[in-house]
Amino acid sequence: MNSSARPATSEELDFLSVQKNSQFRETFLRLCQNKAAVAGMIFLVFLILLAVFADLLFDYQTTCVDLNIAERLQWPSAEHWFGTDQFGRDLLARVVHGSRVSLSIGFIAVAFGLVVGGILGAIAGFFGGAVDNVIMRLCDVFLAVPMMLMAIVIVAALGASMVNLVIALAISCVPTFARIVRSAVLSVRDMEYVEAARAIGVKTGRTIFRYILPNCMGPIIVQTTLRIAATISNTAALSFLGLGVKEPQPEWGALLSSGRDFIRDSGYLATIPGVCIMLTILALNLLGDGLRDALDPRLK
Amino acid sequence: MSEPLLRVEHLKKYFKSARGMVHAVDDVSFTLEAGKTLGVVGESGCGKSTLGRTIIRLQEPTSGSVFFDGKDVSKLNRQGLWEQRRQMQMIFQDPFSSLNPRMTISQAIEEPLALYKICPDRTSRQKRVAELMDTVGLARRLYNTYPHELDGGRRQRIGIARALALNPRFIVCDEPVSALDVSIQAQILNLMQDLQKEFHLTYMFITHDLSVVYHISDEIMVMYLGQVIEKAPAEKLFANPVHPYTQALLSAIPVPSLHDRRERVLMTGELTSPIDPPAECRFSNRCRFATDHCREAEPQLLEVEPGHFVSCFLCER
Amino acid sequence: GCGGGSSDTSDGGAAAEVDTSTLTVALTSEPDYLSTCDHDSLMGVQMNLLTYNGLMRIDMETLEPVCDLAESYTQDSDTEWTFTLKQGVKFHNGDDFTADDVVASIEYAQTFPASTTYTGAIASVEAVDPYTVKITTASPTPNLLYDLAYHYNFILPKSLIESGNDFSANPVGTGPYKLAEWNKGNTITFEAFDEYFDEARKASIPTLEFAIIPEGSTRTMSLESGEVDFVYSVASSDIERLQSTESISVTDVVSVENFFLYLNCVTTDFADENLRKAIAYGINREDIVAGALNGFGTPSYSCVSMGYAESTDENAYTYDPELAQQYLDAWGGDPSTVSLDIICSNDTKTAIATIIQAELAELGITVNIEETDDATYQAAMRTTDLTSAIVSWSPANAMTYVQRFHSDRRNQTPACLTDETMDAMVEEMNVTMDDAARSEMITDIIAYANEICPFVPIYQVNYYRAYNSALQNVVCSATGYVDFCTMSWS
Amino acid sequence: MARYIAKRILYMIPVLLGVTLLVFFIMHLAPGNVAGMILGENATPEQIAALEHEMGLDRPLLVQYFDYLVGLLHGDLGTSYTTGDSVTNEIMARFPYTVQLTLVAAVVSILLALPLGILAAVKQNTWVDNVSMVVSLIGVSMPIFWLAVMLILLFSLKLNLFPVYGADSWKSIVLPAISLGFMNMASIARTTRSSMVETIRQDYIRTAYAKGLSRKTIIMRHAFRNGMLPTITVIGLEIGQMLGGSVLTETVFAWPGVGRLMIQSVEGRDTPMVMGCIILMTICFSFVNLIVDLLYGAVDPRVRTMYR
Amino acid sequence: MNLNETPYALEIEDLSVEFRTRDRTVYAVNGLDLKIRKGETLGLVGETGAGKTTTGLAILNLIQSPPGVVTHGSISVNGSCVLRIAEPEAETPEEAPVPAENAGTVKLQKETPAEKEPEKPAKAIRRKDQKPQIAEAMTEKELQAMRGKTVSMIFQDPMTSLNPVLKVERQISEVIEKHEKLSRSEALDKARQMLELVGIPGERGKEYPHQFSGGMKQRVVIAMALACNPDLLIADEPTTALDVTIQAQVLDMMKKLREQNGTSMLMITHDLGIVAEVCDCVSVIYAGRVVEHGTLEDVFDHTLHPYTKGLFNSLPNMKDRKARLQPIPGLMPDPSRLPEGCAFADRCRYATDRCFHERPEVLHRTEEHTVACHLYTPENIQKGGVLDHE
Ligand SMILES: Nc1ncnc2c1ncn2[C@@H]1O[C@H](COP(=O)(O)OP(=O)(O)OP(=O)(O)O)[C@@H](O)[C@H]1O
Ligand SMILES: Nc1ncnc2c1ncn2[C@@H]1O[C@H](COP(=O)(O)OP(=O)(O)OP(=O)(O)O)[C@@H](O)[C@H]1O
Ligand SMILES: [Mg+2]
Ligand SMILES: [Mg+2]
Repeated sequence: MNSSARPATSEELDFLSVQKNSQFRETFLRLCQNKAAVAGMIFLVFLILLAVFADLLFDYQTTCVDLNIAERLQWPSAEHWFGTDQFGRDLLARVVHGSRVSLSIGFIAVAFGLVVGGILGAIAGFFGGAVDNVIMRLCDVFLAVPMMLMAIVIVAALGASMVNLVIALAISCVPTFARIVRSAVLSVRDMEYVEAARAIGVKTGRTIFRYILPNCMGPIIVQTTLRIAATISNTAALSFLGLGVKEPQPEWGALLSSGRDFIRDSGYLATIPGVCIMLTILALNLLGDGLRDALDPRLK
Repeated sequence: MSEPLLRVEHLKKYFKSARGMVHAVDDVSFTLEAGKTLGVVGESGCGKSTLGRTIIRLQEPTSGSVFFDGKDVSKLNRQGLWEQRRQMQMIFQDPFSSLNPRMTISQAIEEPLALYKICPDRTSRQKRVAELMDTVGLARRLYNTYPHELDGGRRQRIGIARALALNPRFIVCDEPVSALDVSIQAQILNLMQDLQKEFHLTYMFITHDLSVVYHISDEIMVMYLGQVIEKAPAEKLFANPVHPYTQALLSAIPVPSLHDRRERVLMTGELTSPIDPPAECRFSNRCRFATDHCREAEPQLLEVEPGHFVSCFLCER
Repeated sequence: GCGGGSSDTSDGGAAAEVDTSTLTVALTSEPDYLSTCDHDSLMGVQMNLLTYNGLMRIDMETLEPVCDLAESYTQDSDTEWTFTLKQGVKFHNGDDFTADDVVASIEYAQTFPASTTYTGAIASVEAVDPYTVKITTASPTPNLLYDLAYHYNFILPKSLIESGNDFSANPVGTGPYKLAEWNKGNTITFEAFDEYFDEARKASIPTLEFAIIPEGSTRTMSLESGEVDFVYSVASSDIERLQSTESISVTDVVSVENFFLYLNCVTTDFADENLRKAIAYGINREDIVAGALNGFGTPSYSCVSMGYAESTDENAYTYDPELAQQYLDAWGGDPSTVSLDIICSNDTKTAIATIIQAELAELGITVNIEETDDATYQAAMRTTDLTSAIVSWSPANAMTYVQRFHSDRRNQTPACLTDETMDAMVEEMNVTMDDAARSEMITDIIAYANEICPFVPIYQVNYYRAYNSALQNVVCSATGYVDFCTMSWS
Repeated sequence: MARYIAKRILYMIPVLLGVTLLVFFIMHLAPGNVAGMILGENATPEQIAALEHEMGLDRPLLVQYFDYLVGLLHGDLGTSYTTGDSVTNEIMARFPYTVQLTLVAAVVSILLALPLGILAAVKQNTWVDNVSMVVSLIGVSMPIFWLAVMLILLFSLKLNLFPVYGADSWKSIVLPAISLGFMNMASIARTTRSSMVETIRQDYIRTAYAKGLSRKTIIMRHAFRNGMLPTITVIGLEIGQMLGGSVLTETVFAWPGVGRLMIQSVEGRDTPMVMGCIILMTICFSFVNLIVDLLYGAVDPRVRTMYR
Repeated sequence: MNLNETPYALEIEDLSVEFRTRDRTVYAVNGLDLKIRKGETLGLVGETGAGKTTTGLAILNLIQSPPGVVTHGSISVNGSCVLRIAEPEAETPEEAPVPAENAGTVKLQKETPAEKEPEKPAKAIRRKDQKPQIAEAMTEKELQAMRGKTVSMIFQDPMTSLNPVLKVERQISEVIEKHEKLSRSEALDKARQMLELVGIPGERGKEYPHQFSGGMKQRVVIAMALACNPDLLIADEPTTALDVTIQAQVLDMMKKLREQNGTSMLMITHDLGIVAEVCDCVSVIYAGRVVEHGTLEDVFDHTLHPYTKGLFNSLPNMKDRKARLQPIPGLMPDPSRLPEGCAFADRCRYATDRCFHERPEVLHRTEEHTVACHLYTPENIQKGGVLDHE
């Protein structure tokens, strides 16, 4: 304090090189101790890689769109690992490309729901009062309708397409996220460090983004993973009802529901996408559970 | 007497609640000289924290005014308040919840420096942070650690360093040591006293630990249900408590010694609800000396002898 | 109860003994109405056939009109017809059937705008005596007998018409079955009408129950488990297995319902005949049938379904990529600028479009598939905004079919092709009362239609009805109906 | 308490209004010509216009909405576009089936889930825990309709135990209820487990042990009710899920409920019917939530006293 | 074993408890000895994390396991053994030096020369196994019979130690019902009497915990703990969560009740003031080990251990406001990485090399007053004056 303002020597600032041991890293390490969660994570990473590099593995046009009626409905074999569908397309290729569609529907819809719902929830939670009331009553309206029904109505109104599906699913995510973020914000809002931030003159926006939201991430991250799972499964359900994505886009739910016609004689057609959906949801759930445990300070 | 650093006048802070108005701070007035420490004691829920927060306007007062250095803080606009915050800081009770778990120590201390553009560039900021860490006795190797890796004493030091970063003149200390073990508590108390001397700080020291408040304060203010019931220099108060509540409070301190034991004045009952209290002496239902008069009107805070203020009908008469 | 008491059949399959007093039929969707004039849906008509009769009926095998409530008829002039009615016919409510009922019913039907096509030609109906009716048409109407066999003109009891009966909830007619219970969304149960007038067509199975099972695989499985005796519409993916199941029979009827690619011939490139033909030749219908229909359909090359007496494949198209290329060249445009947006209103249509998409890609034409629901599709059909759609049509007779080529249909499908020669041919046919001459004219019209290619035929639907092998006399018409009256248990 | 219930029911009114508004306008976003669809392809534009006028479709949307609301207040949900019947009648014919299915599914899933969850929590980190959690994870991840078809194949065709479709005997409801309830059972079990695990760690459980109570008493008397609180909330949400999921189950099993009616009406663009279904489901869901709240109050005295 | 012959309500010998989590092992209690005479109150004083609560829980055999493991030691209540665990490596613990690989978990050697060994010598069952051996333990049934009846415990936080969904009287009555074999209604009556006893109107027993204030809750907890007249009451910081005035009321009441019933008590606290007020003896615990033990007078007026001294010096001086506090520098060592020698060494002004390498043994000043510190030898301990008193 009493030292004069001479330039700092490198030695004096030596402490800067001490490595940060962030909580995220710690959480991650703790997560890694949970075998199930790691399995889920590996599977998801694998899937995401598949989705990203799908084009390198299978050419979309020739394997997923072009028909090959001569080879229709072939059981899995060395040539077609997952068999072929009723149009003679390789199911493996379609499943691989489908992972891209399904995952992006899940991720985009949830991301949208998270951003919009998160902002609404953060606003409601942070400011409280009338704003909170209006936002929450709106959420009540959306939540009063069972999510699936809401999605059906929206897709039905907008027409079945991937974009509309994403919109419908995203909209049905918004109120849930708004609520979760709101309650997370409420639980953090009255923490002393938020008050401390105000005391040292931190402005509202920064308070929300630097002090409140990062500390609400726990329940939000967990909910996000579970929500993605729910969205993928809802996509499949909407596809089943004929409100899913369009042919020839190989969305898993669509694969599963078109495969259901053949479930008796070509069971693999429905089973393989079904198992893919199941595994993905399972992996997301495992990861979500693992995250919940890893983020729980009591289990430290 | 010259203008005191802090003058609080008829400060009120009410909260709306489902069952009525919570009179958390109800018509509090006092003054505080620069460089002094005012201790505030009282039972849990009597409005100590609210008073502290309202003074530095972390909460908007319901009515009343706070003059800091002659300036009415309660009338400042946003920008003015923001400027004013450099002068008035706060140290919080819970060292475990008063630090953002996602910010390293250096980030936490650097935050006010950056916000108020106190240091022109990063390096000088880092240097200043390191200096502050030295000042409060934090080893520099902790520069990049996160609060959860540290014990309560160290965390409280971070809170102090953060408050000091802006070179304030007045600090509200809301129970800064009550979550700490005695040995650590003593370290922090010493530190705070040293800092007070070094930087000529003025403290408002909130606590419910009477031995601590006696040790650190020049003046002590006893609160009960949102009101000040007694205020006097520390020695005077401990030597001659006037208000029955103060008497009971002081006698309740467990003394860690086998010899000079006090006579216990046991109080019955507990703090009543601060929701829409009736116009009577708020302590009357627990008071040994309460008369009908006490239940009919509210006593005023009167100066019974120089510097010793009491709010009780017993001494009014 | 219903379900054919199958829950008690322990050792599975349709092989188990059946409850011969009941016939349980699995339907895909529920009819919206059991009344005659409120709908024009296949399921509704199928139900109407159970509870009502018209003066005429269409014979399910020949598709020709034959007398039903009429004993006989005479054509007095180009526009005047006299019908002698059967006597001793009773309605379900006990009323006797007389000429007054005929008059009341037809006049009742005429109050419904949707029935215009079938009642519009009738200028007047008079009861000459209790069992004689005289019908006068505004212009020569060779179609009258067909129209009278159409459900709009089914006969209802006059007393109930006048009392404002809800014929959907209480379908009282003269039909072989009467409604026992309509459990909305679940089952519709009919009971045989003992006093049915036509001994030959009197129902032999006392109870007829329709179960609404929307899921194809569930329908099939319920037939296999024996809960259902008759599946009205079999999911194509299950046909093969059912065919090979011993206790289950599958009838396969090539229907007159044909699916075609409707093209906007007014505002798009498809106004050019060559381009349309290029597409007509560029589509491999065998592939479509195999891929989209699991092989259960019949490729269609002529603009009017084969199966009518007048049908012809003159000038019909084939799958011929070279020819397609030639027509494309003849058109002269750049195929990559053509974008063919096909509106598909259900999964089958989407599957068809998917294959068309793949095949037209070889001609360099891009196909986009637009999946919509029915309402959007119908709305699009009424505009010239659409490029194309997959459409199906199944008129009861060829004459009705070819009338479609006349330009007066433009007010319903404004984007359809209009051709003066065609208009003249159709107008001439419309007033030709001589059956043989008219037939010939119809054949000519079909051949001409194939030449100008107003749309691209794709396939004719095969109706697959699967049922317990113990059922006899299963008659399924090419127009989609099943004759439940003649069925019996062996 | 009565006041609280009344307040809750009153509160449902604005929510329902919001729902009607929302659904009404979403449905009217949809393109397509309702009158044209009703009249079929042979109708002339004049006929369509006439019908539109008759149905009031040519008026401004807000006017239509208010008309609808007025009708709604009189218990009149309008007339179905496709069947011409009163929507109220149509829905009410199917409603008991949906209630039956959802109730049975809910009861079965709760009865299975609670013991499963509690057992897993009590035997935390043993094989019992692992097995029950694997089962419930599978349950959560299995698409409803896939499970449904599999169930039919196994129980109806192979084993011939239950009918494939319909809603006639008690046997009919078994498979639909399983397929509908399984997923929900799984998530209820998971919630129960985690809340029980949490409860077991609480101080008052330790206090109870220190009192010398047996493990069984502690689980049943102390942990159970506290552990139930989050579960009750989840059960409410899950019943909402089931109402939504019934669309699928009812379609697969040809169960004549509201869910199927709704999807049918969505396809047929039968706006009044869709609105009716949604409103009914929403009311049901709201009532479920009300019951959940009351139950919550019954279990948790803190909530109870708050509303006294 | 012969019950009730021993003069002690509680005897803990050489208790070691570890918490083994995945990434580290916390040595919470390391060779702790405690004895409470019947009818006496022992204060257990120490900093946060010193192992006070763990010790209390160990007496009831309620340490959460996993992660908690009692690795060594014996506990008996009224002479009946709750738990006795033998360390396999130590053949003859009386002589065996601390094994090197065991440095982290250093076990104190036994030195209780003044007291008689319990009838069953600890070495009776000793194996060369790797795992700690349970030599003797109460069955679950016996434990249940003991908990709440012979020994009861008041937990640190009254706010969370009551079940929020059960009526207060029910929570008290269940312990009575369990141990006194009374019917439900009789037990409820008795529960209401207990409430009256701690100064709460009996009819408020029908209420739920959240309707009570903190002080009242703590009283309920006390009523619950005293309901069956336990021989030993473990009070784990019973007043930390309360205001001073309420604390005074509660302590006062506890004192009265204890005197009435002749209950022995283990008073866990970190407040020396409370100790001075309530206790007969004090044990000062540091890093899981008793560093000084004695009567109040011994410890307050003849302070031996530098840590105890430090604690007193840290407290604000009520006589001299201006006197500067003399805090103990530094922090308690990380309980998962305890040093080899004296755990207090690095905070100790007097520490020598020896302190860092060798664990001090327990020395007696008087029969009662013991200390574990290298400053003392049998000679200088009697003289005193080793610590410079200001
Ligand atoms: N934000 C708020 N909203 C409503 N009531 C509040 C709020 N903050 C404080 N109160 C109420 O105001 C009263 C005084 O609270 P305050 O926190 O100032 O007391 P305190 O003396 O600091 O107590 P403690 O010693 O427990 O910290 C309490 O009754 C409290 O419930
Ligand atoms: N369940 C547990 N898992 C892991 N470590 C534990 C557990 N319980 C206690 N510990 C550790 O054991 C050590 C002693 O804890 P204990 O609770 O006995 O301390 P204490 O003296 O009661 O402290 P306080 O004064 O804070 O109550 C601490 O370091 C603590 O972190
Ligand atoms: Mg406070
Ligand atoms: Mg403790």
